[in-house]
Amino acid sequence: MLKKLILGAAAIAVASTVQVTTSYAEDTLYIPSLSYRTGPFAGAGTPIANGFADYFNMLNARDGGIGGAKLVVGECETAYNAQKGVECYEATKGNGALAYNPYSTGITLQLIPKAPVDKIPVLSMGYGLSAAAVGEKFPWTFNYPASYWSQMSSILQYIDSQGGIKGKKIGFIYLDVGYGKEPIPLLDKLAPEMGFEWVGFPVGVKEMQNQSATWLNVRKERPDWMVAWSFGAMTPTAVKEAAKIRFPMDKFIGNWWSGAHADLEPVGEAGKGYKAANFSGVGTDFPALQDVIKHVVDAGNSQAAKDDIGKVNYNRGLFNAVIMAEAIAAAQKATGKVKITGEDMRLGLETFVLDEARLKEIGLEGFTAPIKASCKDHEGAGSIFIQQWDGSDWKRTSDLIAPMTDVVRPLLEEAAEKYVGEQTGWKTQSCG
Amino acid sequence: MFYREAGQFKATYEADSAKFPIFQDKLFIWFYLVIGFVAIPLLGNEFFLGAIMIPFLVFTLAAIGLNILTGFTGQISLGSGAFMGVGAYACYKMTLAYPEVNILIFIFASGIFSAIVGVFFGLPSLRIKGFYLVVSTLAAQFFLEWAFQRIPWLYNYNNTGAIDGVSRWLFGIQITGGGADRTAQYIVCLAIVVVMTWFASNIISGRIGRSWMMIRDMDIAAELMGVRPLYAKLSAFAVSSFYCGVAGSMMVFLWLGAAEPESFDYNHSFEILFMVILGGLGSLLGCFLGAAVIWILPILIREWLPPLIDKITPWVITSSTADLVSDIIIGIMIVVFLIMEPHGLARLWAIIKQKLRVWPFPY
Amino acid sequence: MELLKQIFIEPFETMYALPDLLLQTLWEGFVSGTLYSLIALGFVLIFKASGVFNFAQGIMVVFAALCLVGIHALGVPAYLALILTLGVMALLAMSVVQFVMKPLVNQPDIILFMSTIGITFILIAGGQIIFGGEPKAMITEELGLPTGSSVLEVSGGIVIFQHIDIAAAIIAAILIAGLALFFNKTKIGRALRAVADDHQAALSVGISLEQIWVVVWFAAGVVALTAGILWAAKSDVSFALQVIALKALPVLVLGGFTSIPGAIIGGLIIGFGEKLFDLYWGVPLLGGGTESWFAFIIALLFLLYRPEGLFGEKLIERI
Amino acid sequence: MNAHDPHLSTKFDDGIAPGEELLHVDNISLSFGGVKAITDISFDVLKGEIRAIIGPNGAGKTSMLNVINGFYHPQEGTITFRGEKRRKMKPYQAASSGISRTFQNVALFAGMSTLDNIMAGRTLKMHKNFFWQMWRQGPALQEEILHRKVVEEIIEFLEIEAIRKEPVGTLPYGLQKRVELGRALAAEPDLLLLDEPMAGMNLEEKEDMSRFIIDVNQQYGTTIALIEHDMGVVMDLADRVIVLDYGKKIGDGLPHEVQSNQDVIDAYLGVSH
Repeated sequence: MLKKLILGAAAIAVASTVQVTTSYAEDTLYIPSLSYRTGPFAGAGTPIANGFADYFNMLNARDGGIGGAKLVVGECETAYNAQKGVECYEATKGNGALAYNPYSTGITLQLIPKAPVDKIPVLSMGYGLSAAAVGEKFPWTFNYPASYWSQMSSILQYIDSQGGIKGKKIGFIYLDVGYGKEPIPLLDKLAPEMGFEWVGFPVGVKEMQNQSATWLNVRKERPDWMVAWSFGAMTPTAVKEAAKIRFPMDKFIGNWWSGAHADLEPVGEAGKGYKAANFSGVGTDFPALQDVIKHVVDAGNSQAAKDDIGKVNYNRGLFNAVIMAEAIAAAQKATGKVKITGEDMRLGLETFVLDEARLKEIGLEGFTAPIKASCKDHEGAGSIFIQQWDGSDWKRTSDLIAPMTDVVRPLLEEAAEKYVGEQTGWKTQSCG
Repeated sequence: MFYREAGQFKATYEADSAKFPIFQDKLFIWFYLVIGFVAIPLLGNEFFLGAIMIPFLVFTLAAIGLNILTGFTGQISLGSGAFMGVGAYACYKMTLAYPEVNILIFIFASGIFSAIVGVFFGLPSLRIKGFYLVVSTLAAQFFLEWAFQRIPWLYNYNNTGAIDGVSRWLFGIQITGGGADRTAQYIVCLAIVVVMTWFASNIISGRIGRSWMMIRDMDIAAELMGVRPLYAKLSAFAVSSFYCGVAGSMMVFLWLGAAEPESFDYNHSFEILFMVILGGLGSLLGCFLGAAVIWILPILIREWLPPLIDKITPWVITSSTADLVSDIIIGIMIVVFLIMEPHGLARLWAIIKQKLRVWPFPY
Repeated sequence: MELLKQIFIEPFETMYALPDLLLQTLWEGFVSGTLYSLIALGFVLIFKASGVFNFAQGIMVVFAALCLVGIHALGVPAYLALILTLGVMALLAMSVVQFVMKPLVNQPDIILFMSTIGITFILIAGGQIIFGGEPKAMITEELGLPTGSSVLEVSGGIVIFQHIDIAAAIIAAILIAGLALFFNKTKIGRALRAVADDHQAALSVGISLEQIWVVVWFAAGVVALTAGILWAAKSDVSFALQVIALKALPVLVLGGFTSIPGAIIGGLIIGFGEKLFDLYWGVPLLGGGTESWFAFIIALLFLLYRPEGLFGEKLIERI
Repeated sequence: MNAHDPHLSTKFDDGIAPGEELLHVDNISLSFGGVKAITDISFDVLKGEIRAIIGPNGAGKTSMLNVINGFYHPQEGTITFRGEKRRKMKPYQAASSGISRTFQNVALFAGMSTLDNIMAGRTLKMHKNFFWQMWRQGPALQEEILHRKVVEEIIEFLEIEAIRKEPVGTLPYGLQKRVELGRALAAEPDLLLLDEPMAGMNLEEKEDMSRFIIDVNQQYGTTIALIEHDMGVVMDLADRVIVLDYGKKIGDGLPHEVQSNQDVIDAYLGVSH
């Protein structure tokens, strides 16, 4: 009885909140932001959410939105928790959400099957399901600018360029969850082709800050290079442990989630020389970032401290917003509408063009590799670069490295086939 | 006054031992069933069904499972999250192997696997009690989490290491997978919970339920009365894990749609224990109340607080602050509640009912 | 046959072939063992004095470290920040006793246990609101803790001793000795032991339960702060750290819930055990990552053999 | 009502005629660690009698009962119950062979009602399996109601109708003792062990309890072994008495014989050995 009273109250409450949140004006575009400013991964989630929101706010302030439509960023806290992710999704999708950027593999996986039903695309930028890069099989899911497998192939090429990979032993230390295990098939595939040997070092989520046994094992195995697929508190701990066993730091490469300022600042000097992949520029020496500082940060409309602007994860969140904005513009152009829907957004995400010229136009020249969206290729096979920690800041040390598309793409297709095969009635598309 | 039982006489023992001996109670139950099965599906939107009602039902079922073990048999367990996982993985493997079989059968069958695992990890309870048992169930929790992570067969060698609620239909309506109908999912959940709550209340009021409570209240005396601890404790572990297992497969197939091993981590075990304690140990009604408070209240705070603060104060709070505030409120509520009514919401409800019975007189 | 060889022969061959690695493993086991002991000690202190199984001990470790770093970030010198943090922990102890323990006196164990989970919620969320959720660096050097390392050469290989690890072991030892002295030699310490034996009896001779509780919660806070500083120096200060504190549970099972020497020996057993097992058995046989459950399974097996722990008292059941 | 109707109104039939030996305890010794609780005790209990065990505090009386119903395992000696000889057994085996008991410090199931507590005594008589219980229709419900009737008879017999649905934890001590007797009776025991059934009672309550004990003994023919401190009660109730002191048997016989036994008088007066 009390239960029903509570439920009754809940029903009224929910009805009223939904009414409140759906009353957006005609000419606004709603962009949900599933952020995590709390929980164990808040260190990454906070700057990402800041960069994401600040770019849209900058567009609002500078250009009056996109195509005349103001952008509304609806932030919903997931605490990196899959259940709260679903809650956020259900709470925000009715507001005219254009696309979801979940920033969590777990939430992404939950949203992938829902996307075609609710007709809202999912943009998991550089995370999520690698196989989603296959546009024919996953019309509603995108992982620009590159999938994990593409990234791994780029990292391996980088290693090859640093004195050859043939005959070398690669240690792969990873967070023992889906995210960390993702590149294993690619390593298995490329090891015989490129002539290296690899050995895996799993680190449990509960053991993120207790890695001494793992690194003892690294000592035992004596790899020539270490590659990390780590996240959150795992990264600084791994770098400290590596320093402890005197592993040559410049032969230790993290992926793009293992190389943020928040990861290495707790390590400081000891991490000097550590490398990480990245796809978005570091620093504020870009006109677009200057605009953000001018229109948003200095105006007091940012949650980020001024020091944090230009750091790795902030810029990544910003880059995510850039892709969203470009897709929105493309969708508006293609449909001729100002207020677009999720379905239009999907079209935009398949047709936008972010080439050198466009990057320069939006004030991000040299910020990242150009992305060419297409129906077939939902990752854009973007290139990455390698950055290095100098004890207090990240410095870019390599040119762009393109992924080995010829190897990665068949693997992606195979994986997509398997995923779709398990689903009954999965809708694919054909790309002309 | 509102709740009058005068004039309601029971002529048979059958009537006396009925679940809802008082007419008003019967009426209310039917009323709630009508609300649950008719009104909510008609009126609720996807957010209400998908983010509030379905999880509420899933957690209620898990809480019933844990309450059978902790509330009725007196064995504290922190492994319920992992037992939910066993159910989910079992259901996933079965429906992939036999896609043509009705998913509902597998949702129930998944409980059997969970029950077997539960019995295995319940064995230490024959030797140890109290917080020592907590540690041994935590061992189950961590070991199973690791197994979900490390045995690729369980997640069908998916690159993501996750399982997903593949699409299945019931009477022509899709109830699992991405295109599933939320309303249908809700009705299936509700039906499962209603039936299993009914089963639970039957078992509890019969011989087996009594033997559990005997073990809980005084295990030595129970043994001297002829209860075999081996059977009583292990059957409680089995039934409890069965419920948790079914709740776990409901969670993946009827609610989340996909799950990583972290979806079954120890935080869930704690969350479910909260629901049981706050709702009331040894009360089925308490499971509903506890799940409602622990699951729904934070959502309401998250949804309401930011606009409210926005309106009545000059400050703006973000959704993340609201989330933290809801955690603090839950924390304070747990403490305050334990101080004020350690027997849980169910006892509070009984007190209210008593007050209603004698209203307008104080007693 | 192959499996038996992997279990019974190969690990020992590896140990023999790489003695430096074995020594390093033992050292790492020892270091984590002392830290586990330290965390377990926090549990034991409170359990002994009040029968409360303090689930919040883990978050107290994080909270204390956060306070220290947070106060230092305001520009307060490190040592002053340390003292202020101790003040915060004392305040926390008093509030917990005043608002939680006192109103809940004489409730069943499980209720008290649940209330500490409530405290955990408040501390986690409160800590994030006050200090923010992002990881922070521990102010190791500012506190005068050593950061370098020394190398010992052993038959062709090297064993590396981090100075912070050595310091950790020494500090843990000093703290434990200090606590032992405090509880054995001071008046309040003896009162505490009286309370642990029998609440009612202690009350009847005029010992103030409230005072004792504040002291033990504060002592547990000090232990938490120490554990927080030492562990965070190895990685960083973040909320993920609280999970490590759960490791204290199997330590407690091994050592017995009320025994201080038990906590120390249990911690060392778990520390040595999990490192050796993971490296020599877990990795080759199970693919590694066994540390998350090894301690718990050991505790479980041990429970079956000896339910009262290494140092617990055997009870004769009566009716 | 069919032939298996478990009605209480007739005497329990266990195939042993009144006056024959029901229980025989042979040379039992029990120790905890190095402490001897019982040393080499032998005695018998005859069908249909009320047998009292008396002795000063710490004489080993409760330990003796605990040995009889399998809670303690003696190091030496055997117990023969209804012709079956054994030394070690589990408590539930004792219960299922027909031994039932009450406890010195009331050991009721505090969270359950009076009705459920007494129903708990019927545990061994109920057999419907889990799946019937789950449905609680047909056979399971019939079984439940059948046993409910028996329990109601006991409730009526002990005059505790008014507290049928009260949780036992809230009852006064005297009533709790009565409920406990009811629970033990519900098992329809061949041998009923009562551990200080009148401890802590006032005179009136003692009289009530004595009446119930005699009624149980006479109406159902139940054999009773009881421990009691109140000598007056023991002399009135018991057919035969055993006296224990420091774990040894120092007297055995009819009440008046025991009363005049010098060892017994010394033990009670505290003469040093």
